[in-house]
Amino acid sequence: MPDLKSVNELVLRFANVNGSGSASANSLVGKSFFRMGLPVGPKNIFPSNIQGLPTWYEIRVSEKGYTGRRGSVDVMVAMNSQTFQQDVADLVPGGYLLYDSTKPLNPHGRRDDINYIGIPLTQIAVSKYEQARHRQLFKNVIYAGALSALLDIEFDVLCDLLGEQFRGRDKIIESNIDALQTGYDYAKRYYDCPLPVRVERRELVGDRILVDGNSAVGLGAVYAGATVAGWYPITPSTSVIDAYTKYASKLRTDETSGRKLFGIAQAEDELAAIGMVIGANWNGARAFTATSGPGISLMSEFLGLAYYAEIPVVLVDVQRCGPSTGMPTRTQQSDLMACAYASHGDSRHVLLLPATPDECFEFSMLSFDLAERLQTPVILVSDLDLGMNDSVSKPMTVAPDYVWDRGKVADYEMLENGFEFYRYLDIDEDGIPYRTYPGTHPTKGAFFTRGSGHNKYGGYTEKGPEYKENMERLLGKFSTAATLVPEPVIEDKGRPDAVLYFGTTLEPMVEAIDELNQQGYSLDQIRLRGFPFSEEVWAFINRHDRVLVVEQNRDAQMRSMLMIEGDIDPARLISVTQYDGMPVTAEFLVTAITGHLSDDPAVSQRLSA
Amino acid sequence: MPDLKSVNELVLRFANVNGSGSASANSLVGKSFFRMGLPVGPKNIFPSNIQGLPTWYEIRVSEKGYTGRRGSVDVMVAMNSQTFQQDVADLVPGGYLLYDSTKPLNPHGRRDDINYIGIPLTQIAVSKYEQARHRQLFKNVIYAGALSALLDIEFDVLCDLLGEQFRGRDKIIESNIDALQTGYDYAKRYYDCPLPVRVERRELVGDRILVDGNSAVGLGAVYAGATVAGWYPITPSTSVIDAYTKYASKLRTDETSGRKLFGIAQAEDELAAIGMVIGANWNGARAFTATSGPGISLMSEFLGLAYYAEIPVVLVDVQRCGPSTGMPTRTQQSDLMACAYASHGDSRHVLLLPATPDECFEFSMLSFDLAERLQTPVILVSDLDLGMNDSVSKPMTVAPDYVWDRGKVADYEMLENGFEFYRYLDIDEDGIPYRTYPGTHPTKGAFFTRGSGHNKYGGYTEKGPEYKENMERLLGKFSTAATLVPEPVIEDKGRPDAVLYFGTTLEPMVEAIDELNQQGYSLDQIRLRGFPFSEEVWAFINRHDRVLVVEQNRDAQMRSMLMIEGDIDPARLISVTQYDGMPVTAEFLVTAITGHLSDDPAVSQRLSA
Amino acid sequence: MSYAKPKVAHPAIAKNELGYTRRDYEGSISTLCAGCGHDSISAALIQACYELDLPPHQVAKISGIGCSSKTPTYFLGASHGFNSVHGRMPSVVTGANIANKDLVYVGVSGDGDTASIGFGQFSHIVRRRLNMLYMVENNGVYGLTKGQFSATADFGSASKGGVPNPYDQIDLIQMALQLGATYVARGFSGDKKQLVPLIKGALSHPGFALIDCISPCVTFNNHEGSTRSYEYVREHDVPVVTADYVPYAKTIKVDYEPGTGTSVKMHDGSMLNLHKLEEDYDPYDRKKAINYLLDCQEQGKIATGMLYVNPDVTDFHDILETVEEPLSSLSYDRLNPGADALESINASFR
Amino acid sequence: MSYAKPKVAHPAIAKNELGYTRRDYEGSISTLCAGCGHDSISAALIQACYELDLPPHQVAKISGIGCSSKTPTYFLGASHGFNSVHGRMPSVVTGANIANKDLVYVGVSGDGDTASIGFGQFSHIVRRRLNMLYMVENNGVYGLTKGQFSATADFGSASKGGVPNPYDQIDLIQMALQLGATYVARGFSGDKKQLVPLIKGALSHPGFALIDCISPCVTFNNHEGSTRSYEYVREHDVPVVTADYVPYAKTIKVDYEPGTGTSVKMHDGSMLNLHKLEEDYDPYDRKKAINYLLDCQEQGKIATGMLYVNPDVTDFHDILETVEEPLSSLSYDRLNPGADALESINASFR
Ligand SMILES: Cc1ncc(C[n+]2csc(CCOP(=O)(O)OP(=O)(O)O)c2C)c(N)n1
Ligand SMILES: Cc1ncc(C[n+]2csc(CCOP(=O)(O)OP(=O)(O)O)c2C)c(N)n1
Ligand code: SF4
Ligand code: SF4
Ligand SMILES: [Mg+2]
Ligand SMILES: [Mg+2]
Repeated sequence: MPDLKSVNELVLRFANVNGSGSASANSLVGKSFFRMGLPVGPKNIFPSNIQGLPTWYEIRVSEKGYTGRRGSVDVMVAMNSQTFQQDVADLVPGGYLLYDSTKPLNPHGRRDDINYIGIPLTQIAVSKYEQARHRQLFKNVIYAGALSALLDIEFDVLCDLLGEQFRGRDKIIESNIDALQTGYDYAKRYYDCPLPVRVERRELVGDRILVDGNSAVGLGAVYAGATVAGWYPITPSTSVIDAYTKYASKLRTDETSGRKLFGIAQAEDELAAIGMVIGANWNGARAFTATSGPGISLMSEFLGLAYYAEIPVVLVDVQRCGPSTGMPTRTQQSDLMACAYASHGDSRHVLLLPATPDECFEFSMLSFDLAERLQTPVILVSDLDLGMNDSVSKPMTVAPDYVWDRGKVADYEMLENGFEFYRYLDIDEDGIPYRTYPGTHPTKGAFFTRGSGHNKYGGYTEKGPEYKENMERLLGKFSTAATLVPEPVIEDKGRPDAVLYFGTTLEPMVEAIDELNQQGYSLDQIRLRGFPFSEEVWAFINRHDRVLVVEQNRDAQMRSMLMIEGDIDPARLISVTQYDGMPVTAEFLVTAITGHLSDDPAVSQRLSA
Repeated sequence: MPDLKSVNELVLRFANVNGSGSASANSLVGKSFFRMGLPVGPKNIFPSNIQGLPTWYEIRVSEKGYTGRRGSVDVMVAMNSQTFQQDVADLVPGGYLLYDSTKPLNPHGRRDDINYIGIPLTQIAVSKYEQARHRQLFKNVIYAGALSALLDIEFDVLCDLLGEQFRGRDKIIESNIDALQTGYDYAKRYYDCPLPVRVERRELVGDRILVDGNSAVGLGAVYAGATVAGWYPITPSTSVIDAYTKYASKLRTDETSGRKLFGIAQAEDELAAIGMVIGANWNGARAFTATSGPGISLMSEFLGLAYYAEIPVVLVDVQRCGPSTGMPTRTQQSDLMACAYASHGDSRHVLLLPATPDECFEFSMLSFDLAERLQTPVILVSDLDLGMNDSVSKPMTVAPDYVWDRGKVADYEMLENGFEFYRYLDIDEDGIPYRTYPGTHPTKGAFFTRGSGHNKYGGYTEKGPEYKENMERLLGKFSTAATLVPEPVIEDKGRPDAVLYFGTTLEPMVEAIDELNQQGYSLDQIRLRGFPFSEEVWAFINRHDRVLVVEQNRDAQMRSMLMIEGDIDPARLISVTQYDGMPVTAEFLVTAITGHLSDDPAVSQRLSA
Repeated sequence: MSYAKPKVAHPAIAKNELGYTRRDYEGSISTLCAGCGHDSISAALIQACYELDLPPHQVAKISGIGCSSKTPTYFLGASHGFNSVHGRMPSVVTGANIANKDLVYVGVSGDGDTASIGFGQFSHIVRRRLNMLYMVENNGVYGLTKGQFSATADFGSASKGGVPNPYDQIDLIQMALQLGATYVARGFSGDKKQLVPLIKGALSHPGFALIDCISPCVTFNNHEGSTRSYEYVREHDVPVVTADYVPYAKTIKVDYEPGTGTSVKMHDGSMLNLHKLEEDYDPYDRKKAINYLLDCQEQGKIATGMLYVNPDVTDFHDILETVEEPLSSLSYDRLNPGADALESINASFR
Repeated sequence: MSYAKPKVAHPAIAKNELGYTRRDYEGSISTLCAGCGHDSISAALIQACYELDLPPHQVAKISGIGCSSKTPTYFLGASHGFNSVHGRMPSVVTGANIANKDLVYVGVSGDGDTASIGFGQFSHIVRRRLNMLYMVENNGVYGLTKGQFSATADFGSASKGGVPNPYDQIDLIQMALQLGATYVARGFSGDKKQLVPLIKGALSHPGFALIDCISPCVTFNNHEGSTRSYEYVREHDVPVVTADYVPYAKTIKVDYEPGTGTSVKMHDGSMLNLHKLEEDYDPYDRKKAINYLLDCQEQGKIATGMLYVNPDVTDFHDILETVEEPLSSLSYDRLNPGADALESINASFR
């Protein structure tokens, strides 16, 4: 039996059937680690159906702070007979398998290099509970209790969490704690507790929070002053709107009248959703929508209109695994080009690329400021992994002196005082014209918005030079955008090679970089956070011999965009892609990066020196 | 007065009001040059409305064979008072202005360097005809007659054309000829005929035809055996379906039953149009649709489905000036990226890029073969200039031994004889699996088509490795596609620099290259005809120091695609773009190309040597 | 290219209560075909707004794509207008309306725009009970793309000569009634006397108002087989090819009494059997309206007038439960929940 | 992940006229929630096809996206199936049908798929009179995306406790009647005795047949305010958070006589007032059907049964005037107009 020992460095995975009510027990365990002051990275791996199919919940605990996926399992709670064989196989040698021993295990396929921890969960539940529903549900709580003993999770932490969750409903709290205790006691009694793989309280999370990206985006929209949302349900973006609805209802209901300071319309489809957003923004409200892959395709005609007619739009794309319906409950970063160049004709859009929940919150707010400043669609490009999984994150904050930026709007006073308003005239040489809200002034400032050819005065045109002048200004505006999107996060120590990445590659990259350093590969880093790319991005790339572009799609879309936008010699952009639908792991990154680097004679030399 | 003199090298432009019935008279004149054995390039420049706005018809006659736009006017028929000033301004010094002298000309803005040819058209028409409609319509025929005298167009040719057009309706023919004669006589009597700018019969067109690209595409679909069309009206693609309807009705109606060997459905929108095409192709018919910019955006979700579920689709995109509604009656090549990478997720599509009507015909047929061979969407990317204007073209031909290629289809016999059918299995290592048509066999060969995750056996999957294996095969299939699309047309004499272009840039490029040669710039040439790019394309580019990529869009989309797909160093790809909505001119090309080349010290040296 | 009209001052010109002249409600000069029914609708809109004393800048005009959808440029030049994309006006006006409940919304659409590509959006905006005038300028064809049949084609089929349109038409009025619209009327562009009051009623109605306005396309009324159609004329009468010839046409006008019918000769020579509702027609009974329309359909009559109205309306904002003020007018102070609230949310994630 | 069923040979099993057993009409094992109404509809489809002696491979099953749209995997495993994109089944089946008129088309959709995103396509396929069975598995919610209201929500609103759905529901039956459908029926998934004959009738009908089949979603019947809703249970009864708990549910079944009503208790405790058409109900009168439905609506009753049928149908292929043979079966020889025709076309362009 291989010897597996670790404190505060482990991967715990639960294998369940969906619809069985396991998610709450599993996330209770997940959160308990966090409460013990430990960085934690839970991942929910669920099927695209409602009940009866395999689902997994994987928790990475790491006092080193490596909260990305690691790629193997130390402790497996195997509750799904359909996937049992595979679940057993996924354990590292020396790992621990917690299973329901009510029925004897099939001796076929038994591994000698792992530890079996049988607990007769069904039997216990049947003997303790009468209702089928209770038996089913408490089974989950019982194994959570057993884990408390096995992994040394502080029992009080679990009780506290339950207490907070069901505050005021003492009977529920009691019965849950009782189930926890049952599991705890059983494990204590029959197994050496804690296991050599276990946790211990630390003070490593400080004021951090454990939150999913979609909640942060939805809350960001509330704090940005968004008042209108039009949307259509689609996994994994639905919870952005759910969060907006929840927080807006709580924080934005007029206390005296009980009426709402926001309006949310569930549209009949994505075309209508973005149409509403365009109408509302045109009319002076901050409005947004959220969708995923298929929605982006459907919205592309309207995105072109908003680009060309210069209407602010905030669109959240929580990417999932494409193409087409693809694997809707798996993650990917594969809508980049579809977003950046959405719509026919020459059109291009501003993208924000958050990597953490606090960035989700910050960029969500920023997207409204930028959309109104630039009068164009801003697409917040998140993904399922960031959006639907909890991550440890800095708290969400708003600068105390924050005021929203509504961009260039000619109001009644300006018009009254002689401001000469022409809708598409570039008076500030930043490519951004003034707009007016409908209804502003009885005689001045009205203009006609159209997706057809127009000149700088806002008039209809079919004249080539007028059309072209306007299109060129739009290019200028895009250059302005490059100065306004969030700057990349850079670590540059003058090394010859670098990695470039964005979004949810961050977590595993932190770990991979450390590992690479240990192996003697030392790399500069740049994490992109916005598109169009800023001067800093180009300067960084130009300072380096080779840049490994890491992304979670097949076609190296980000690398393509770098080439297109920056005329970068492709020889200097090495592509590293992972796109099987699972969040990328540090292990994969290390292997892929060393594979590329060790091909290079210069690097081999450096390494051997 | 500058001396303008030329035989068979001229630009004649008509300025009219749309809805006034001028188009037929103008195209009569256009066709008469062609009948006189002269290469001719007519361009219709029309507004996006139905009646009352300015419209132009421009005819380039060139015995040198330069049928692209030249960029200035020798003879102007100025029938539109709204645009009169501008029309006068567009004439070259020494040019001729034919105008209606019924009312005196405004002396203001009179040019001294052009020749005024006044004909009291309205007055003549009023005196000759009673009905308002006849007055309006015959005015156009009268100026055509005058042009016959002025430019030395053979009067018989005009009469023949009318005779063919109205065969059997002698009175109509008579009255038209009478009107022609009236104009002819007036010009002869009051002006020195012919002008120094004139035409003369040659034998330069051989068996060529004068046809618009959309007709050729529609006819190609008939000859390809397409039986189903789903479509939605949009300028400038509507006439593709009109042509298909016309030719299919004529050539594909069952003689005995009077019933049709095709089915055309006008859909409620573009989503439905492509949905129909997907359904019909899935079910074993050859089906296609045609659209323009906004339709491409709307079709992108379905295109992703067809890519991923591997369903043949033939889609004709007749590009117009974007973004959004843009200038719907102006031309552009700006849907390239929207087509090549349509849809969210990692998806990419095969494009065919015709430049002439005969290629429209040939590629239209080919697109069905390729779509079925590759089981994927094939997009025929045309444009308004090619699609709606007549061009001199080789005749449309089908190889005598042509048989359609239905691709890999397992039929009843194969299944019966033990062919082991799995929908997405790559048994030939070309990335292309077998398919079956619904209803083929009672027990074998049925499969389930889905846009969600699937494995090579056609089963649903959410497993990363299975998903990935299939996605990688699709990449392999795309490589196969690169060997099947039409090869580029190359002229390579080992020069260091080259131009790369495609589509309707061909006509002006022929002229520009000659002009560049005269100026001492000598360039190799490659005209792309398909995407993905073949080995020949890469080899050509790699053989050259610098390649000027010429395209009719703002964002250098083709250059981007070359960089993305071929990892070409951008420093070697010089962008030349023209995108004001008008077909590009030789003059523009020469200026732009010499501008780029003379920047280059190496070239300057070669030139001065 | 819409040419600005010369604004000449007429000192003695009539003004409405707000002091606006009729001219203040006009727009750019139309670029539609001479005689197009759509222009008459624009004129009726101008008159209705003038007579209702609406401040022009408090109106928002939103349309899709088509000849009809171009018309917002031709009326209310002092209003903001939005010519969006084909078939999607309803969603744009929905968003606009949520943002600012205080403007008056005029949605203009065509029959292709509404009954073909836009039929989903049309249906759903009815369900949402948006406070707006939804004007369909219904000519039974796709004007701007040159004359294909639309899904409302054949509203005049009973009397049209040749081959009937093989598809059943979509009757937008019946649809709207089924979908719960609270103001449903059919007008005829040429009947200003009837149309202006219908528009005024619609603009005054505090909920969703549909006017399905029959509006002859003078240029593409080329139903196959019609003896006066464009195709026919091209083949038989006009002495040269006229691929682009639009004969000069007069605007069709009618004037007849409530409770009576009139046959209108269309530009293609076909007849339209209009039937104006009786003066005692009860527009408050939805079921009766549905049956009335079914009867008319059987008899080949086209009922015009105020077919159904329910003054007791729910507006979308009632459903959304929004505050009194337009959302677009709320200051950041009112919208910002503040740092304390944020801190307690952060705490909930610890 | 749909698991193949073990195919065990039952030698004595019953066979239909074609020699197929019922098993030959089955599909993969369902991955829907236990008790989902959609599974009952699959079972009814299996039974109907079996009893009609349809060769399974001559059926094409086409769907959109949703729990309902997944079901084509769960019946007729020997048929080709196509799970396309959300809301666009009608266009795919239209194309398929034009290509090959000889197959039997079963289109499966959900209420979200049909009445929301797909409402335009739904309406237009009715207009086109496509020969098919269009089955809407109508549960009033978006099942697969976890329980948002759909546009048909509240078909049982009269009896549901709390806050009513503020939106008017779209009644697909009324819509189809207005749009000219020739076979219009409403079923209830739990009433197999009624549903199987309705399906058989629809499959035998030579034109467009709509079955709007009420099909309870056992998991997301969480209408706010309902005392037995998922939300309610979560808050009040179940002793742990159950974000993903789907309680085991039995399939709802009913069995009652024509001309009578029955109240069905849904999984959320709400009641559905079904009313089975009288045996002497005349399904040949469209106007009567429309009025009957309006009456039922007023009375809060849901009429089930064969509401309207017109045996005298036009099929889309009559409109298209296609040849007898399926277009997909025509050889290139028949389709190729030949070189001479091409040469004369070339000549026409000289
Ligand atoms: C997505 C899209 N598809 C097609 C078109 C082309 N198009 C422009 S107007 C129009 C039809 C207009 O018909 P209708 O709404 O009846 O307006 P009308 O011109 O008859 O007033 C079409 C199909 C378009 N602009 N956008
Ligand atoms: C374009 C697009 N938008 C949204 C979705 C997400 N989605 C999947 S199923 C569904 C709703 C399904 O509801 P319904 O048709 O009623 O089927 P049910 O699951 O209730 O049977 C939605 C919105 C999608 N797949 N595609
Ligand atoms: S084409 Fe028809 S609808 Fe369009 S402007 Fe002319 S008359 Fe009006
Ligand atoms: S969620 Fe509802 S509709 Fe979907 S499978 Fe479960 S019970 Fe059926
Ligand atoms: Mg119309
Ligand atoms: Mg549903």
